Amino acid sequence: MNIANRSKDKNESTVDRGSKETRRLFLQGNEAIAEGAIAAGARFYAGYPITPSSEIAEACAEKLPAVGGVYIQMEDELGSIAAVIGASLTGVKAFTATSGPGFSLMQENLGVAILGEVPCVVVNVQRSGPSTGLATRPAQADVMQARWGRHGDQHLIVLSPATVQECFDLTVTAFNLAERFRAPVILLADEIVAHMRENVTLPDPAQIKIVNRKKPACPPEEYLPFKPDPDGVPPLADYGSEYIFHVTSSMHGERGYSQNDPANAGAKIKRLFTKLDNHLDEILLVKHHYNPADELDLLIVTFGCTTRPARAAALRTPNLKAGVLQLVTLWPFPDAFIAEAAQKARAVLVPELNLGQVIREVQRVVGKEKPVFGLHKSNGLGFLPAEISARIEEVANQCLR
Amino acid sequence: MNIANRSKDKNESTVDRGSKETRRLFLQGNEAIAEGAIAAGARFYAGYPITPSSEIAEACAEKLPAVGGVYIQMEDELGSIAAVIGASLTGVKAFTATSGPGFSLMQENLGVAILGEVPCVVVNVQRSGPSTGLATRPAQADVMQARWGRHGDQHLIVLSPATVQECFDLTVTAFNLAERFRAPVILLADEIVAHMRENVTLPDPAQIKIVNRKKPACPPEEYLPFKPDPDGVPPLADYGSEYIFHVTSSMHGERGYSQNDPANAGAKIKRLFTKLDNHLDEILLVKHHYNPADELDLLIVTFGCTTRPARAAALRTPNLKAGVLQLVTLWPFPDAFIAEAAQKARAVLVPELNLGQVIREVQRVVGKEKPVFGLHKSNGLGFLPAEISARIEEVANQCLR
Amino acid sequence: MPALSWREYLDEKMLPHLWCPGCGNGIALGALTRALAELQLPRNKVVVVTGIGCWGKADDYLATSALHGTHGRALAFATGVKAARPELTVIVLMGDGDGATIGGNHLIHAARRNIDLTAVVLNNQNYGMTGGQVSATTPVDAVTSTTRYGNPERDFDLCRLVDAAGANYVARGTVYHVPQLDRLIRDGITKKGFSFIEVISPCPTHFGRRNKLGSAVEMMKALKTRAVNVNSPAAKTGELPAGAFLIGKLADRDDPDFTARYAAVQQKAQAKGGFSS
Amino acid sequence: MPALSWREYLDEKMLPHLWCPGCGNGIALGALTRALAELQLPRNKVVVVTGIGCWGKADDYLATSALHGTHGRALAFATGVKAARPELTVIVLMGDGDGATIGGNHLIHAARRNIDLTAVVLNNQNYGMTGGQVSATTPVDAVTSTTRYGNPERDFDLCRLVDAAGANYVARGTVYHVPQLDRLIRDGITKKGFSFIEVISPCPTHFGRRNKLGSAVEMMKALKTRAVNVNSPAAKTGELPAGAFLIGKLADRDDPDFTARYAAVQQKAQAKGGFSS
Amino acid sequence: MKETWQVVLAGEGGQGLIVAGILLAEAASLCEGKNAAQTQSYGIATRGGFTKSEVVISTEEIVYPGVEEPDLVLALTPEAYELYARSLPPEAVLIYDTSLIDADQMEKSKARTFGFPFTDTARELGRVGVANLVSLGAIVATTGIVGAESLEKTIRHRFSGNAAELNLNAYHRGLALAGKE
Amino acid sequence: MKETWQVVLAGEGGQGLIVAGILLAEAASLCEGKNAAQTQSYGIATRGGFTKSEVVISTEEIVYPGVEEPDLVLALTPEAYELYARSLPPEAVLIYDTSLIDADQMEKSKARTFGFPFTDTARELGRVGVANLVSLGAIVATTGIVGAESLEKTIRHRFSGNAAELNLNAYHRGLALAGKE
Amino acid sequence: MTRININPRRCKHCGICIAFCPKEVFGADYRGAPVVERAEKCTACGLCVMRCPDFALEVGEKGK
Amino acid sequence: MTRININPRRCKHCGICIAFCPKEVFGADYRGAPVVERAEKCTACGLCVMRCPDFALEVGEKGK
Ligand SMILES: Cc1ncc(C[n+]2csc(CCOP(=O)(O)OP(=O)(O)O)c2C)c(N)n1
Ligand SMILES: Cc1ncc(C[n+]2csc(CCOP(=O)(O)OP(=O)(O)O)c2C)c(N)n1
Ligand code: SF4
Ligand code: SF4
Ligand code: SF4
Ligand code: SF4
Ligand code: SF4
Ligand code: SF4
Ligand SMILES: [Mg+2]
Ligand SMILES: [Mg+2]
Repeated sequence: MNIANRSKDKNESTVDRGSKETRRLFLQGNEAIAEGAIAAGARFYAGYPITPSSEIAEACAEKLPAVGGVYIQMEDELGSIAAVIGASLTGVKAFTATSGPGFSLMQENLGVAILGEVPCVVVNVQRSGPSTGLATRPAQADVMQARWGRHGDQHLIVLSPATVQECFDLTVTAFNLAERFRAPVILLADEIVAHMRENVTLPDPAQIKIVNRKKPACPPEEYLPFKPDPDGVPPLADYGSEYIFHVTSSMHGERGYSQNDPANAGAKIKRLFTKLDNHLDEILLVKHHYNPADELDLLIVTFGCTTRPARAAALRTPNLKAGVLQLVTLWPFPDAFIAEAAQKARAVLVPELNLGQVIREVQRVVGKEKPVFGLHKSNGLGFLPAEISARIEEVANQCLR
Repeated sequence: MNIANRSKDKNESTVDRGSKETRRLFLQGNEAIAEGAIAAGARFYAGYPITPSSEIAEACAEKLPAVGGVYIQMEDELGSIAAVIGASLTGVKAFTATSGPGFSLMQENLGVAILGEVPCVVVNVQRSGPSTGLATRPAQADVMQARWGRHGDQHLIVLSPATVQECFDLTVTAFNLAERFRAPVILLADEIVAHMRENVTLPDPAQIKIVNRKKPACPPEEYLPFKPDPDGVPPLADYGSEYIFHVTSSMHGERGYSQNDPANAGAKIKRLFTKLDNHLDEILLVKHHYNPADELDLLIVTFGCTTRPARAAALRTPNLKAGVLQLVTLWPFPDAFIAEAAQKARAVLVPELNLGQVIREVQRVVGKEKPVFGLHKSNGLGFLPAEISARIEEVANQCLR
Repeated sequence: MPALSWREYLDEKMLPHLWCPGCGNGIALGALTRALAELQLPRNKVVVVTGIGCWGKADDYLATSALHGTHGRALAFATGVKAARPELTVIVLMGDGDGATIGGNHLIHAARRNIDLTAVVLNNQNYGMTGGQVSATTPVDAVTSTTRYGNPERDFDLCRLVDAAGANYVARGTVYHVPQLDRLIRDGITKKGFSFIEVISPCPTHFGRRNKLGSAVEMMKALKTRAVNVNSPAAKTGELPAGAFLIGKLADRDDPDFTARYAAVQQKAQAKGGFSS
Repeated sequence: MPALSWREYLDEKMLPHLWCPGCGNGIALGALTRALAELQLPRNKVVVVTGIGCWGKADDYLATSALHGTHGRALAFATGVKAARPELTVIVLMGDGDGATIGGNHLIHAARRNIDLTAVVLNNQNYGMTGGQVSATTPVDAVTSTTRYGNPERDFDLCRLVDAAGANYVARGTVYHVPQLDRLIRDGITKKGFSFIEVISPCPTHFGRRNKLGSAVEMMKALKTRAVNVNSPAAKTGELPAGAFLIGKLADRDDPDFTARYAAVQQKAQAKGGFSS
Repeated sequence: MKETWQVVLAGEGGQGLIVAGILLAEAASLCEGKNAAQTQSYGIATRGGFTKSEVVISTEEIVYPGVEEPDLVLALTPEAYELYARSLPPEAVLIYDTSLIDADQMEKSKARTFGFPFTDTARELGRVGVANLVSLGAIVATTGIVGAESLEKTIRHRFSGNAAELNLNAYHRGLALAGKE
Repeated sequence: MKETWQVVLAGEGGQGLIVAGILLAEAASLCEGKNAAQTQSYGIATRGGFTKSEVVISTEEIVYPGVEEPDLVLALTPEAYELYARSLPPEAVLIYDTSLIDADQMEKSKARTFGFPFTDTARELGRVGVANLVSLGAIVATTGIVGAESLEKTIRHRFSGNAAELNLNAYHRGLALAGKE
Repeated sequence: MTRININPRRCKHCGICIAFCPKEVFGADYRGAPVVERAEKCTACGLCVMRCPDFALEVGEKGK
Repeated sequence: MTRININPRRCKHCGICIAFCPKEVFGADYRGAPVVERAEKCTACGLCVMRCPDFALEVGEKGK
């Protein structure tokens, strides 16, 4: 047993990418995530089943060993993310998938990945809470948790798919960003997109852009696993390679041994932020489902499963120019994109399957110059276009006519 | 063995309140929290030790059995909060204390307390993260986590003490609010206030306002444990009393049995919010460390350990009128108080021992009309007054002169 | 008060239940209610604490008080109930995933603590509720939705584990051997200290189907042939045939339970004289 | 390559370490490095995974690769390292709180999974790092900072527990019996499958002081008198005197480990022929 | 040909409606190059109860993947029939199982309504469980929503051995029921 | 009398500086009705190293509970001495342990400086560990920061039996060293 | 003769009562549902009641 | 005669080497720190090195 085709040269993938042509498939969102992960080079999955993410585990259990990878079902989610971190440090791209309750359990160890700068991907297929709640129903109520769920200062990247195609594409992106920034990346899906089936196009594997973590080039004695390159990201060696190194959940210096010096700690924690915030151009993804040059009556800010009913509704506003701005990257929050789009709009509407999360951020960004309206729903059902249309109508009556 | 003096009549405490006079003591913050809990009627503590909160456990291990209560050290924090919930449902006031890593582990089951509407108190003595971080050092970086740390839509109350006296007082308040609203309450302390020692005045126990949960008055067959009174809060019986009832982490109807109906779910989740938001007058506590009628040059918004160096700095701004608004209640966020205070100020400064949490909320509330400045520090050290003075000086130069 | 029949411990208006045809959960639930009825425990003095899973749904059908916690944590919730109010009878219903996989730590610690709970772990060798994934009680090489090529891990001998952790009472039964199961649960409830009853039960929908074990009836028959009573001559010889397992009481001790020991702590503390700040 | 001395597995520039005078941790660390040296394992092929606690700080003094995880989760981190890269030697250092209290679930599952890790649990009967609170290995009635009136809970027999959970190798040593401890660790490392070594060790600062066990020297003497070698005639008779415990190899089996079994899974999957969507 | 189809397959758990929806969508998307989306929802009660599988098929981009106004409904239980019969417009198609639904007892639908004995036919084939495939045959024959060969190919691709045989058989019986073949 | 005292007790782990700080603060707050705050910090290195205990005593509200500009420093190690000697203003008081610190080797402080053999005195008493109590005596005698009886009462309250005896003894030796008693 | 009640709203046709009644009291209908065919042989042992996973059976218990 | 080195920067005066050297090679100074008093009796058994918790001892190991 071994992880096949470990990449040997830095930044270059030698993973066997399977068939050599574009494939058109009809897949469930969860299956597309598993396919995306394997296409991105993931060869390790540790997880614990939970509805509505279990199909990702099941697909990995079937497919990973076939490509020389490993599927391991851990005793719980605390252990799943821990095993993913351990595996990633051996140089293998590793991930896990879960849903709300499991995601809550992963918070502590997500902090290890952040502080230890361990690339990995965590898929959270959101379901309806709070607590066990309506376990088979959709929601989008873990947006704030994804960003703030763990103790201490930390920062991370969160992406959110709205179509099965995006499930595949963004999983690849998630791995690429994780490797690029030596950081965990959350793919924040939801029950709707995860259980929906659609036709997807899997690109010729040779055409898929794959990013691999930077490996050290220095002699082993000189390697400092937490000394950043000018881009803020330190190269990461593999356990078992000629490089010997320490990773710790405690505050540490560049050598990776624990260290209490405040100046070091302050600089380290700040770098965890700046290594992302200085590269927002590589991280922030939005989709304008309208011509961004246009002036709008109403800007509708969406993400994940809210996007498509909102787009359908926007297309049905004859007396009103409404445009949907889909936040693909949820965190770091795409302040600039929203500010710019809001500038060109008379009002903003944020529909979300929760009682108010992204709207708080939009309000922060937009300020009080433009009215920001919400449409919040938290009863275990998704939005119908008609519900969004009705809210658009209300907003229009209130301030656009 | 039994929990002594279980309160028998609703809303009336028959707990033996010990000595009958005001006592002046010199206590550590953590000790004051334990004293406050016992004074509030807490008779059950389940926890798992962690720096810098362990003294609370140690005090409870010593004192609770002496007053007929129970201290149990659980195998982990997941179990600690679970045991607290189980104990509370027998009618005993119960609590736990922890710090960052343990608080992260409690997130999943905090959701049970929220959805199951189980009164209890969780003390989180913040320390410097992320992850294990600088385990013995102060920070204030769990503010957002306290509100958003768990999956699904949920809402809860968070209080934050700045003095040892407040450690005592707010612990009592935390229990009172928990009982009043049948909800978990977080006491968000920090290493500085928890390990600091000061003289405190413990009021004559007979003078301490004690709130006990509403008990049902109806015949046992008619009891619906999740049917709210007009104030949004359903009465709660004790396990073992003549009332038989179910509590579940799944979505449920008024009977407490699991239920999937969207209308029910929507109403229930919304009520979890409104039962707090409709009573902000009882929940929101702030302290104006200036005359609130005054116009200010600079409003300094603080909480917890930032308050005192900020107050010291504010007193030293001869050419500038600066006032400190201390947020005692952090969640629900005291929007109205801040908006009102900001109205009367030319600029706002938010110093916090993190890289930017409360400031986001202040920005949301204040909008862009008034400039909002931050002072963020995350290196394991607290603020000195001089650091805050220096920032005031910068702000003054930038926009107040 | 007239005697309560076992059906009065059921909330019959919630029936039919959601379990699949032939699922052993309903049989185990019946055994529990008969044990309660035999002891004539007042329904308001019984708190049933459940985890998350098919078996964990049992509280929906019970007319006692109940607490349906989170996956794996039922014993910890129950520990709080019992420690705070020792006069209650606290019964904890958990699946094998719930009670022994994610919840294994609470299981061994409850046994070590010897807290007076009665844990009934329904072992159907997989995760029923989430679609039949592998569990810590799935035998090696068995097929589940996450072990398509056969399980590379071995299963726990749960009774041995809980015995090693210190429980006062450890027993195994099956949903085929119902009269015995009733008794095993009843005795577990009466026993002071931690009682553990493992109930071997078929999940025809997932584990049965994927491992080609036939219908529910077939799976019940297999329980009949595989189980060996611990008091039988075959059991005494030591070596059991492949696939066989022991049923009956496997450990029975009388160590003081947590309640008793904590009472002593309270006594000492009170003797020392209350507040000391 | 010249042979590595045991001191070369230490990062000597990190010394003196932070452990208290007379703490057994340093002795156990020495034993580990001597075991590594005896096996002449290349330092870059060894990953030491530690938990949080005094003993969990051991990685700070080691010149191998290391991963210092969170409290209680070391075995889970280690499982990821080993499952992804089976050719590495993965050694897991945990305190009794870390490894058996909060981390008990990973312990029993690692044993059940029989994954080829070597766990060295240093049992000092309390939580050293946080100030001497009660642990799952604190004996009943012992005094700690959270059991002022005596511990109302019993301690685990960790070796028995891990044996019942299925580990291939289970051993107990003490920091007094160092030459034996070196060997026990060495054999654990060589053994395929899950190896568990419990090291009984004094925490004079907390456990010793609170229980009036005297100085570190006193506590070492107690180890000498209380430990009974499993191969000694006294051990064979069965009943041990009060306070005595067995040292030596307590279980030694050769079940296939997770690596071997998962290799078979990969083979089957590859035979079935890769992608099937 | 219709640009967009919004299809609801409604009945109860265990009738194979999800698989039917997937087959239909796969036939459209993989064999005919259209866009297709399949979604499902279970009843609001946990146990048993109403289940539906929704399929949208379009030559255009599918913006909203759920069904808003169905133009084809398959009803396999009286509840499902009742739920849709009333609301369907005249140009929509309603296909139902005469083995389980006594349409005379029900409100008449404005939609073009076709009844076939799906379950009885499946029972004849020896497995009640293939009523879903029989229905698919009838749907294809009645509406031409996808080509008959497309669906046949899809079935062959998804099943193998005995299951393929049985399902194809059922499918052909369905086609025949509705007059194709 | 001074309204506010900012006191630093500095040295290394194990010297009992935290307890000394608490005793001083308790004497002020519980016996003399003043406000007092005690805080501590450990060295930036995990092991051993610098420790300090800070006490603020005031007749007014203590706004900031830490020491900003100490007016009384106890130094029990050369490092602690060096850290403060330089920066203290002339009106401040610096008290140090001549058993451990060779002040002649160090920079001279502008503050009013007093050296006493705390550790040697403690050793004479049979326990090096009570140097902290000896220092407290000297501090009280030198500065009058709290009344000598207040601190004595505090010691009696906090310790009992042999420990009380030993600590009181040490405290009195400290008072004597600095000329009181 | 013992009264044996089968609650059809609860019975899920699992066949357990049919297979394990020591007296073979039950037969099956075409759906596999139990039918009391030999009520006279019933000894009221109660095993079918105990083994029915769906609480669908009652055997001469009424009023007991 | 075996060379026995005590590293004073590391030694924490725990007394273990003194108590358990089978040949009683060590004595203690006033602080409890070990002092090599009977080096000639040392058999280089290494026990003190192995039992020193602080890696403060070396016994004739240099260059080995
Ligand atoms: C923290 C968490 N992880 C995962 C789940 C999903 N989940 C629900 S039930 C279950 C397993 C059920 O298996 P078992 O405990 O054996 O009970 P059964 O359904 O077989 O009776 C899982 C994994 C969850 N609810 N919470
Ligand atoms: C989740 C979590 N809970 C609690 C702690 C605090 N903590 C750190 S070490 C420790 C216990 C240490 O005891 P043990 O594992 O026995 O190691 P020792 O210090 O005795 O070597 C605890 C409770 C933590 N770091 N993380
Ligand atoms: S899935 Fe299995 S365990 Fe769950 S109800 Fe069905 S048969 Fe029973
Ligand atoms: S506290 Fe105990 S375990 Fe920790 S270093 Fe000190 S003696 Fe060792
Ligand atoms: S055992 Fe019960 S559910 Fe099964 S067939 Fe008989 S009556 Fe029906
Ligand atoms: S009571 Fe016994 S004999 Fe009668 S039908 Fe049931 S199982 Fe058969
Ligand atoms: S090597 Fe052996 S004999 Fe020599 S000093 Fe050390 S313990 Fe004593
Ligand atoms: S054993 Fe080591 S630390 Fe202890 S006294 Fe001897 S040399 Fe010093
Ligand atoms: Mg199960
Ligand atoms: Mg320990």
